[in-house]
Amino acid sequence: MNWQEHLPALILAIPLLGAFATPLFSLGGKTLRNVWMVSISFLTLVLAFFIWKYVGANGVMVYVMGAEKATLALPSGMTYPVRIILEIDGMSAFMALAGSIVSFAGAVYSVQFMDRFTGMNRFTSLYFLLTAGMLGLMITGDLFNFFVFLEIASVASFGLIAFWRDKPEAIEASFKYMLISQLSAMMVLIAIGTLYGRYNVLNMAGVASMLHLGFAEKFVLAFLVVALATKCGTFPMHMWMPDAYAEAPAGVTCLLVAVSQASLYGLMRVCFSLYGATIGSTFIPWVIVIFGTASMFFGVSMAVVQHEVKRLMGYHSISQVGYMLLGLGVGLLALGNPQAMADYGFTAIKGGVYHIFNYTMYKALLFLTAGALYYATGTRDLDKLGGLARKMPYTTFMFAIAAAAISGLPPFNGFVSKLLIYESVFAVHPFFTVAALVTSILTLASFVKVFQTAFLGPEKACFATVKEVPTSMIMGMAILTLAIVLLTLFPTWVLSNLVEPAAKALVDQGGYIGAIMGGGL
Amino acid sequence: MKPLSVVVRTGCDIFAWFLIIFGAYVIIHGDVTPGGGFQGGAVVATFLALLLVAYGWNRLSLWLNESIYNGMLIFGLLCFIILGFMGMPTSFFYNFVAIPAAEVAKTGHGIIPPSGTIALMDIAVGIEVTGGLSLLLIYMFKGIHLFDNYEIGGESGHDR
Amino acid sequence: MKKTIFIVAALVLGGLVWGGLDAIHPFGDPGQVAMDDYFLEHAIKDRSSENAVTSIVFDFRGFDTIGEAAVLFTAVCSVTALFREGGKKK
Amino acid sequence: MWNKVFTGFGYWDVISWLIFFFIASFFALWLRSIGRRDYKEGTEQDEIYWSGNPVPEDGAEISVPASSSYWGFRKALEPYYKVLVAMHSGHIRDYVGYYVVTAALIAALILVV
Amino acid sequence: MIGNAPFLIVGVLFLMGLIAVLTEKNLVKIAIGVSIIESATNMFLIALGYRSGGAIPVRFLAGGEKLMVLPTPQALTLTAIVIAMATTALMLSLIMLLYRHYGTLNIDEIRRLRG
Repeated sequence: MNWQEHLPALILAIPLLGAFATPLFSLGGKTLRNVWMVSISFLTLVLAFFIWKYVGANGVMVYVMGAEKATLALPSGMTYPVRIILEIDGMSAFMALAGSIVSFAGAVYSVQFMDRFTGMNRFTSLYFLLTAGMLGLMITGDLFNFFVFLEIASVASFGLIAFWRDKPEAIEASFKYMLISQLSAMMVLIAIGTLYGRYNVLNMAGVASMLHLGFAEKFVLAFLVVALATKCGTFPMHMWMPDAYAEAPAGVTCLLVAVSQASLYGLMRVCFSLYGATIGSTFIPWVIVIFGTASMFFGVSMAVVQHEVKRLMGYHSISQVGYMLLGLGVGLLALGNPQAMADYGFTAIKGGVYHIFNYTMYKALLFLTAGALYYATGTRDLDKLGGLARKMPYTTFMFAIAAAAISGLPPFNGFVSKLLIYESVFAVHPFFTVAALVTSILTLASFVKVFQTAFLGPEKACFATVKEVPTSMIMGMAILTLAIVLLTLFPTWVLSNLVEPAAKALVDQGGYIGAIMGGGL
Repeated sequence: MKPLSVVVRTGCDIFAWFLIIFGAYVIIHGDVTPGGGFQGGAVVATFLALLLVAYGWNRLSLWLNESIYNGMLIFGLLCFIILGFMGMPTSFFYNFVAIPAAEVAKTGHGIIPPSGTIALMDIAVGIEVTGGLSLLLIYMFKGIHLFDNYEIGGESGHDR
Repeated sequence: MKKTIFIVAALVLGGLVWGGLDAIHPFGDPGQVAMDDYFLEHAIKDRSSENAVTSIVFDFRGFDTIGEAAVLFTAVCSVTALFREGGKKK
Repeated sequence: MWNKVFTGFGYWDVISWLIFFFIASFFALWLRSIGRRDYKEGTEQDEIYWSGNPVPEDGAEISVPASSSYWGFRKALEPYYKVLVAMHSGHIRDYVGYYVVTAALIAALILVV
Repeated sequence: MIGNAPFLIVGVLFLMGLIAVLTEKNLVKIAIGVSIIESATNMFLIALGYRSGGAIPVRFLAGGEKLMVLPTPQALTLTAIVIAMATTALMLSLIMLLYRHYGTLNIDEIRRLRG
């Protein structure tokens, strides 16, 4: 029996166990609880790393919950799977790695950031549940299980956004997110129920192997795309995003970034693996491209006029998600056409996938630095901040790196993925590239504004006593800074070892189905 | 909230205990009869709901010990996930004590029910749901008057 | 004006939900039942569990149930965190 | 490990960028080193010149607030921003409404197109 | 047509919930609307699993009947009900706190986050 076979179950069970056992460890005092928090999230990171290595070496990983043998997908006499199956291909492993890095950094950061508040044992539980929900979304291969993890992630994020319950804005943001999120979750459930009614299978690969595009399937596709696009914050439905990101505690916002990427992953899984090439006969690829362009442009133009630092970054999240949707949508357009796929489609998908990793790292870091500003000064309003560069040198340094990366300044990693997207999207229509470039310029403009008003300028008398933030917060930020620097220095290695397997796995629908059903389509 | 009339209170006193018995029955026989951990747990949690309605929070809070419910919640959840882990050599959530129907007909079964982890997890979830729903009720009742004693603003961390 | 558009959209969406569900299969006559028949048969054969639904909830799809328990735990954690005692006394 | 990343039309090479920055910083330092030598710290050369007015003690009085930056940009695009800001009204019904409208539109059009 | 009435009722319930969310001003009524949508979804799942003439999927209660209704949708509904209950409890708690902060339940006045 190989212990590595059990990795998919362990990576979900460990954060859940961490969450359930947190109240026990809280009895032992503050230090024990903090050690528990950091060690469990570190363990999750290690497990995600092993999964990524295993998948890179051995291909798609399948884990059947509760079967006589952990890799036995089809019970005897059945032509399709009946149990819950976790299926990890390159894309899932890639996403899980990104998510668990962010989760670890956020946990380290939260140790001292949340030190001053009450109710921390509940916070720790909710943090693990959010991590577990995010990882579950990324690695599950079952439709209903996907819904359950979507709900775990959503409910945990409602609780965490409203954690500072003494601020009315936090409660309001949480309620708004909850309303939209519940509506979309119910639409996801209706869609899943419809697929179950049609094919009597709940496994994604099983459904994908039988799917033929009829009336019900089209309506399911529309529901799933709209609901999951809402959860990752695309333009006409993005309104919850700046509210929620701005009002959540910084360590949580950092994880929420990864959770919205999990929803994006779900969207891509539905489009690429569930529907595959049949999606070409509908207009959904164009919908995703238009969603991407619109959220890119309108998100950033709202961000330019903001004067609250976390809200500004929240609007930037929308515009960055637009880049990924644009890249992946162009990949979807080229999906049925091998010539177009080789010409520009695969590059676009690579760009989109690479941007997911880059975005998760630098956006999480930006939110952490914004949280550090809030921790040190007690305000998030850029009108009041100023002259902090000399007082908070580490924070300033890390903010500068993250801001340069998000604006795509060479030589930082943000530009590599943006370059891949620009050049491949150009083949579809030059307009998209122009929109993307304008977005990039406006991103730079608004981060120059943040840097100038918060860190540069004359030192203000009201911030005379401001000190650098405590060690654990700097450690949390340093983890992500290190990730950004490594991504910057080794783009080729990252592209060929991290991104390309993920992009290949995303495109390869036959491989995804074949790992469970055996013998491809 | 003022306590209700003495008739209602006496009725609730009597029926609340029967609800626990009924809920426990539903939980324990989850693998044989309709019902199971969630349904039974919800029925048991009605015990607290009835008492809360009849007596109101002020009377009830004098003898209510919420750490019992907290303990039930954690105990149930940990039992559940540890039962899942115990199937681990084979696979997570493997039903490692199940006895097939043919063998039960031949040799019978001991104290452990033949459905194995199904029955055990039923009980664990029943305990968890009882604790969880009761805690929800307690805290939402508490929340009504919580901010009479505490200021709604002024969490200790923000004032800097 | 805005409200009218929203209500019209809601009507369209409700109609589409009905239409989409109508296209699944006729009520009372599911076409493919292989998975459910497997559950009904093996619940009793392998685990001698009389109640097929419980055996699905806790065995065949047990992992969903831990997710469900986790959702309940999440809600309890959130509510207890929202109504925690703390902050300034009046 | 240090190869170029080919994008189909061009390529990305982090090493050439690093060399560029190295050379650029070398030039910057060189330019700085040939600057004037008569600068002394602690003398009047060190003081802030604020249009001849006395410099306030508190930096808050001379800093430009963030709301004022890009004022011209915002003024020029005022009609556009008016619509866009009006969309983010903070009203829950609007938010749900946009969601429902988008869902209805896509679900209706996917059956037609 | 009339045989498919359960699906029609699901559509109508879904619509009712949506209309409630979109037209009501009171937060509690909006929460009720969301609950109605959740009920519609649960009802849809249950309706999926019905087989004409099927018996309860518990062996000794079904008697000698061979045909049982599909058990999977019932299990899914059980999960969905618990999730819906958990989110409803959280939503009502948030409404309680909103009322404490804003002193009103009218959504026209609860809009501090805008722009």
